[in-house]
Amino acid sequence: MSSHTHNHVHTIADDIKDKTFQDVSLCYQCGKCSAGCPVRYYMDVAPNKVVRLIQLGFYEEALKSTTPWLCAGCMTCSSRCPQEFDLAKFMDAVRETAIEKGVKVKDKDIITFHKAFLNQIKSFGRAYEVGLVAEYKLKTMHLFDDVDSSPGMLLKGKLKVLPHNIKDKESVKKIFKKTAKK
Amino acid sequence: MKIGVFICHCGENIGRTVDCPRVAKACEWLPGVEVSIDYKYMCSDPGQNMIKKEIIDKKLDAIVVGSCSPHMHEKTFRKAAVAAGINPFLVEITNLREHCSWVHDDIEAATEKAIEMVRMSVEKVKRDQPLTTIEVPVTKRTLVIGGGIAGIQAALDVANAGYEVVLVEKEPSIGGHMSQLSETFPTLDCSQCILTPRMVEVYQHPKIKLMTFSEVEKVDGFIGNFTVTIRNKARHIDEDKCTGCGLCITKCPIRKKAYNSFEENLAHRPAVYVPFPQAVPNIPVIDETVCTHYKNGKCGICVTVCGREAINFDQQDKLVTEEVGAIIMATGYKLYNIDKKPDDSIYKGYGEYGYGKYKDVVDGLQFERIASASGPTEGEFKRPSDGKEPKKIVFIQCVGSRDESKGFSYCSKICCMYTAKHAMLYKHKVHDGEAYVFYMDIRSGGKMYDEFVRRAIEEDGVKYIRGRVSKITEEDGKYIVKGEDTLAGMPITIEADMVVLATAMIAQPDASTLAQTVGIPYDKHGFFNEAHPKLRPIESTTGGVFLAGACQSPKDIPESVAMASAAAAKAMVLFGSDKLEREPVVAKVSADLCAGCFLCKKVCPYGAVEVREVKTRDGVVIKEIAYVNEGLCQGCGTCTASCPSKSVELAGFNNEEIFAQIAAL
Amino acid sequence: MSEEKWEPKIVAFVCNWCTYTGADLAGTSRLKYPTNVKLIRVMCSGGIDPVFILKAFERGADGILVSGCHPNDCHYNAGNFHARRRWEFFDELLKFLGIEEGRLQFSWVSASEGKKFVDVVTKVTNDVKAMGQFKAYKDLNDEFTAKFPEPVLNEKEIIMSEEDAK
Amino acid sequence: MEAILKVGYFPGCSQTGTAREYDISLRKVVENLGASFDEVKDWSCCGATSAHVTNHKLASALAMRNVMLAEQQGLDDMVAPCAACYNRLVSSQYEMKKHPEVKQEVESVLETKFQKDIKVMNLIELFMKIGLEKITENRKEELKSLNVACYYGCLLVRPAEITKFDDAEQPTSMEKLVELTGAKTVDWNSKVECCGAAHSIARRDIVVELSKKIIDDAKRHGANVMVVACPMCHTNLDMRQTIMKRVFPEYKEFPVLYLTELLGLALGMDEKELGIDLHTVKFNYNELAAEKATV
Ligand SMILES: Cc1cc2nc3c(=O)[nH]c(=O)nc-3n(C[C@H](O)[C@H](O)[C@H](O)COP(=O)(O)OP(=O)(O)OC[C@H]3O[C@@H](n4cnc5c(N)ncnc54)[C@H](O)[C@@H]3O)c2cc1C
Ligand SMILES: Cc1cc2nc3c(=O)[nH]c(=O)nc-3n(C[C@H](O)[C@H](O)[C@H](O)COP(=O)(O)OP(=O)(O)OC[C@H]3O[C@@H](n4cnc5c(N)ncnc54)[C@H](O)[C@@H]3O)c2cc1C
Ligand code: SF4
Ligand code: SF4
Ligand code: SF4
Ligand code: SF4
Ligand code: SF4
Ligand code: SF4
Ligand code: SF4
Ligand code: SF4
Repeated sequence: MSSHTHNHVHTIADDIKDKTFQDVSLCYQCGKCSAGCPVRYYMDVAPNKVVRLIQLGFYEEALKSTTPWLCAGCMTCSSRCPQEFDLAKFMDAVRETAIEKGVKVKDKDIITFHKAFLNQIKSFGRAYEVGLVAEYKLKTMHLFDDVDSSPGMLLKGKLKVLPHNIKDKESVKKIFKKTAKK
Repeated sequence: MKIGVFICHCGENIGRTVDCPRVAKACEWLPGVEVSIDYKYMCSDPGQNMIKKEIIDKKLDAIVVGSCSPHMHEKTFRKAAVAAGINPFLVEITNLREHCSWVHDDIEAATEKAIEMVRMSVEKVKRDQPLTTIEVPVTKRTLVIGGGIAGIQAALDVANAGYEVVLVEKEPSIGGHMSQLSETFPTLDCSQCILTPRMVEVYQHPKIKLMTFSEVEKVDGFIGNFTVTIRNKARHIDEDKCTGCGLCITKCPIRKKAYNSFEENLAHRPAVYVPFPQAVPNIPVIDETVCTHYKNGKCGICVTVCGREAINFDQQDKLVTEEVGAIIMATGYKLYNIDKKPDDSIYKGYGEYGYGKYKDVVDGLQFERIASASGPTEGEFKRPSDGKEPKKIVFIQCVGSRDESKGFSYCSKICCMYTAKHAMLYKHKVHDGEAYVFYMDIRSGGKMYDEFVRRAIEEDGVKYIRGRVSKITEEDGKYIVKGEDTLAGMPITIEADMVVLATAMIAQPDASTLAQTVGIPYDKHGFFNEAHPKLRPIESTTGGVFLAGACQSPKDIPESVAMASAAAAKAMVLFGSDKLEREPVVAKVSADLCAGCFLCKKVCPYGAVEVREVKTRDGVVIKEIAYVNEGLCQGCGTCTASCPSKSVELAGFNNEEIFAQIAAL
Repeated sequence: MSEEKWEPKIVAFVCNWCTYTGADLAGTSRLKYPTNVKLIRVMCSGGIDPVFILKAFERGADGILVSGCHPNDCHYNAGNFHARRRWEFFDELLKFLGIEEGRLQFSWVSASEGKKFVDVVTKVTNDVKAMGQFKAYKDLNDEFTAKFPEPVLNEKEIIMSEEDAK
Repeated sequence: MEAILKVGYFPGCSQTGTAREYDISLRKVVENLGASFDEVKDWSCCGATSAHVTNHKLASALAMRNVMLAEQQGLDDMVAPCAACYNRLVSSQYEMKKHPEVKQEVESVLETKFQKDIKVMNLIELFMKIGLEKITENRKEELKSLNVACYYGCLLVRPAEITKFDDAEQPTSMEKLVELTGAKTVDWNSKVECCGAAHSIARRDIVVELSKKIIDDAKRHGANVMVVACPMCHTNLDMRQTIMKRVFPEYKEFPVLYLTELLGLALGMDEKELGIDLHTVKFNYNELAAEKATV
């Protein structure tokens, strides 16, 4: 799949390009992405700096940062980047790489949430909120965080006690299996 | 036909890898070759003399020289041939050095190749036709298109050398963008003060024919011999009668219907107007789109007040033709304006900066007008929305430039400088004001330029922040500017009273149309292309058309002026002789073969193919055929390849000559 | 000529302003490339007639290179634009005529791309070498000329082969 | 009678749970306007945030499974009322079109071959398809008392080259729709600001802050109601107001409606029918109108 010559080491930057077609060398570090990022203040490394770290080969620093996990995927950055670099997609790839490399993520709750969410889909084919919240809460031990909204929601029929099942659950499971990382 | 072959060793250069004596020997056997010899330095005097002697002694008809690239010494050997009495176009050069000895190591293979190369040349030279250089007369007049500082300078230089100039400007006055500027970097001298005398000089110059409010419609002809059709748009005012008293302007009741484009729409103008007080010529124009007379036939106040009976509502556009020998393009630039939405624009525009929604977010030229003593605020810094003095201004650089997604990929080159100037001018007037500049890089190459930027930072306390702005929003009359300081690695939010966007210089919107009219190439952005980026930056690839100023790429005033003088000099080089000589590599149509399909006419990039009627003796047209105008043809041969009946051929590169080379393989 | 010593014959049609000059630069830079390619200079790639190509194949060329200025760089504004348009069509025709892809190659080499010229020439040589000799047209032509000897153009070919024999 | 317009429908997970009222009102409004839905059978989750933030291939395949089903069902288009689903679906389609290798991969995972180019529509495009004049024709109520802040959120309009339906920075299509109900719209700054939906559960602190900023901006610009076109946005902007009230004692509740609910009101349905009573923040048009009249 790689188009690089044999004497070229396949770097994480190349891998990101393979995954998402985003070439980090496009970025000229103007910072416009970071300036417009809604969650910039919560991140430990500014989004443009994550690109910079990858450009320079400081992969560990980039993969360890909370930035990719806090990125909300809103694409504000991507749509404003003067160089048409899709930073949101790049962040996806950084996260994916971090998981692949088994990097310890500082903001564990977010990854736990995503895992819980995907587990629901894997099992039922659709998101099942009660199960999702339950699994997430058990894993993170934030047991009473959402008390202010959940019971009401159950009453209003907004959270269902039973999961939504789709018929062909197997086909969804298959997708998970086929796309699973080795 | 007797052919002589001369193989040069170039000292060791060819001789080391090509066995020159063997090549010469092998070529002796080629049919038609009378003599084949090798020599150490063919281009040296003894070498040339040897060639001449052989030509005369052996009565040669044509020669082949196996030496360096024809780009090197073709001229030398042609001259020698002419001196010995043969036509210069019966000389073929085989490039044994650049294309053989220097690029190969293997003596055997290189020698083999050299022999084949010479053989190809011999076959070609056998079919070469004697050609005579084409002579064309020169009209010693120059057309300058565009009356900005570049056009003004070029016109004055040519006129001062004693040649006539026709200067065509599409606006009612000359002066271009420089007349809009307040003060100019890096010296901060008043733009109008240095420009106005030049404008007047143009107006008064006996050798300059000035046509304002005019546009070039058509250009026919070729280098030395252009015929230009110019449209003089109707001003509705008789230029000969008007004294420029301005009474009509002051009395016109229509005052707010039209924006004043000279003031970058920061002010209004009446229906009858001159663009600005120092306009040259100082003759007004009536704007039909807003004048009451053109709506309902009423008003006519201007007619009443004009003591000179100069107003003429019925005046029509006039087409005039001028003969010139050279054309100088000086049509300048346009500024990228952000009040453009994607659907009505070639570029995407800045929605995040509001698409010009906010009144106090202005572009570079608007700020020039605000800073200008003759501008709408008389040089006081007042913001457009409420006329209050801004206490905090944010400048944003690289807007529309270095931004492929919103505008253009190139660096507009002058905006770093003008932003520093703007910030400085502001700080000089508003001492308690704050100025912030968001920049990506500071590009200030030029004499005293970087010092100028440093002065803004060190002496005037302008705060430079490295990073781009992501978004501007308005809140209670303040503009919230959100940017990033990439050096500190911090987001920065500034509540500004005014924002100035350093928008890019872009090509005039009609530049490509004009380029097609004149027949010169332009780049993908619409700037005119030079013939060679380094060695012929002033010339276009079309003979006799030269470039000056910002129409070629973003430029500041000194560069525009330098280029203008250079273009003037180039035009005068043409005028140095009465006749022009051209290589006779031109296409020619065989009248017998031509089927009159005119495919050639369609593909010719120079419009050199014309339609000719073939008549019987008594004047009956029997067919139409193609005819190549030698003056226009640049010898590209595109027509020859497209002709289905092979009836048009390029002299010096005709099919037979090329087939012969192929056959000699 | 014995089989193992076979070297491909390749003709390159190059424009005067860009590729020819680029080849000059390869020379002044003393870069090296195989000797198989012989250049025929034309003023513009727009002036290269498809018939030239067919003729060259007929005359025993094993491969052909056509090279001119970069699309926006044409000395003649638009000449190479026409060239490209023509080639798109011609590519189809070649396929139809049974000339394999790769025997005819196109490239853009500017006056400053000496290195690129070398790369292009080397590539075309290697490609054609790998494809082997191109006989179809030559055979056809030989057969044809045996029946209908061509008057002008063939004369020296006969002489050449006599010379070869020597 | 003219033929009933049939449109493919991909509800998305939220529509069956947290955004039940969105589903209810959407179906009612569409029916009222003379169109009907053909629901994609056995649809599954589009993968939304979690899949595409962690596994690229999985994300594309999950999304495209639904497009595949729609194709097999013979649909030409389908509406995805959730902005996140919509974005996932069109982005996956775009990527497959742009990069043949992605197409190949997805096809091999799903064991199918995509033949058709199914048009995935967002809510606004749906109404454009049904015909804006239908809304004017069937309008029963002029919602004159409303000053609406139209909230697009981030995923509806971005990236513009993929969604291709409105300006990414200064969109106006929702305003045009809303104005058909007789309501006024306000010009405000946060139309396309992100509410942080992806972090709705794991980082509520972020979501609450971002959502509050958006609501504050709407209030500042004179809006008395906000209209959204995405269940995720609604969850954050409506439900999280409980926390806002708790954390900021001064905080005043602000009603957030689905675009479909607003249209429903204009078409003469009542709050209960449309499921507006399921919201965290109460909303009653007549009460609001009366209140406004007294001010
Ligand atoms: C905000 C700003 C500040 C600047 N400040 C400085 C500074 O301080 N110092 C400095 O050195 N430079 C400065 N510049 C740059 C300066 O404006 C240009 O270098 C200079 O004006 C270029 O001159 P020109 O004659 O090439 O083009 P222009 O000034 O654009 O003149 C072109 C003329 O051609 C006319 N024209 C256009 N098309 C046609 C047509 N088809 N037919 C006939 N006529 C036509 C136009 O009407 C115009 O009169 C500044 C530029 C900007 C935008
Ligand atoms: C490292 C480097 C890389 C560059 N790369 C590029 C590039 O890629 N592209 C580009 O466009 N430009 C490049 N340049 C710039 C380029 O070299 C200059 O623009 C150009 O050479 C200037 O030409 P000139 O004729 O003005 O000066 P020079 O080349 O300096 O020529 C001046 C001549 O005058 C002679 N001379 C000096 N004093 C006297 C005297 N008193 N009497 C008689 N003769 C005298 C000198 O011997 C010399 O021959 C580069 C420059 C440098 C330093
Ligand atoms: S906006 Fe684009 S170019 Fe600028 S720093 Fe961010 S990713 Fe890089
Ligand atoms: S996509 Fe992520 S990085 Fe980009 S602006 Fe949104 S939250 Fe920030
Ligand atoms: S003619 Fe050319 S090749 Fe011969 S000596 Fe002169 S420079 Fe060298
Ligand atoms: S038209 Fe008449 S009134 Fe107007 S400026 Fe000329 S002379 Fe004066
Ligand atoms: S006729 Fe037209 S130009 Fe003259 S004064 Fe009236 S409005 Fe002005
Ligand atoms: S001159 Fe400066 S402001 Fe203008 S485009 Fe270049 S770097 Fe940007
Ligand atoms: S293409 Fe050939 S036949 Fe057709 S008009 Fe031109 S010269 Fe005549
Ligand atoms: S050779 Fe070129 S310039 Fe001359 S007539 Fe033919 S196409 Fe035109």
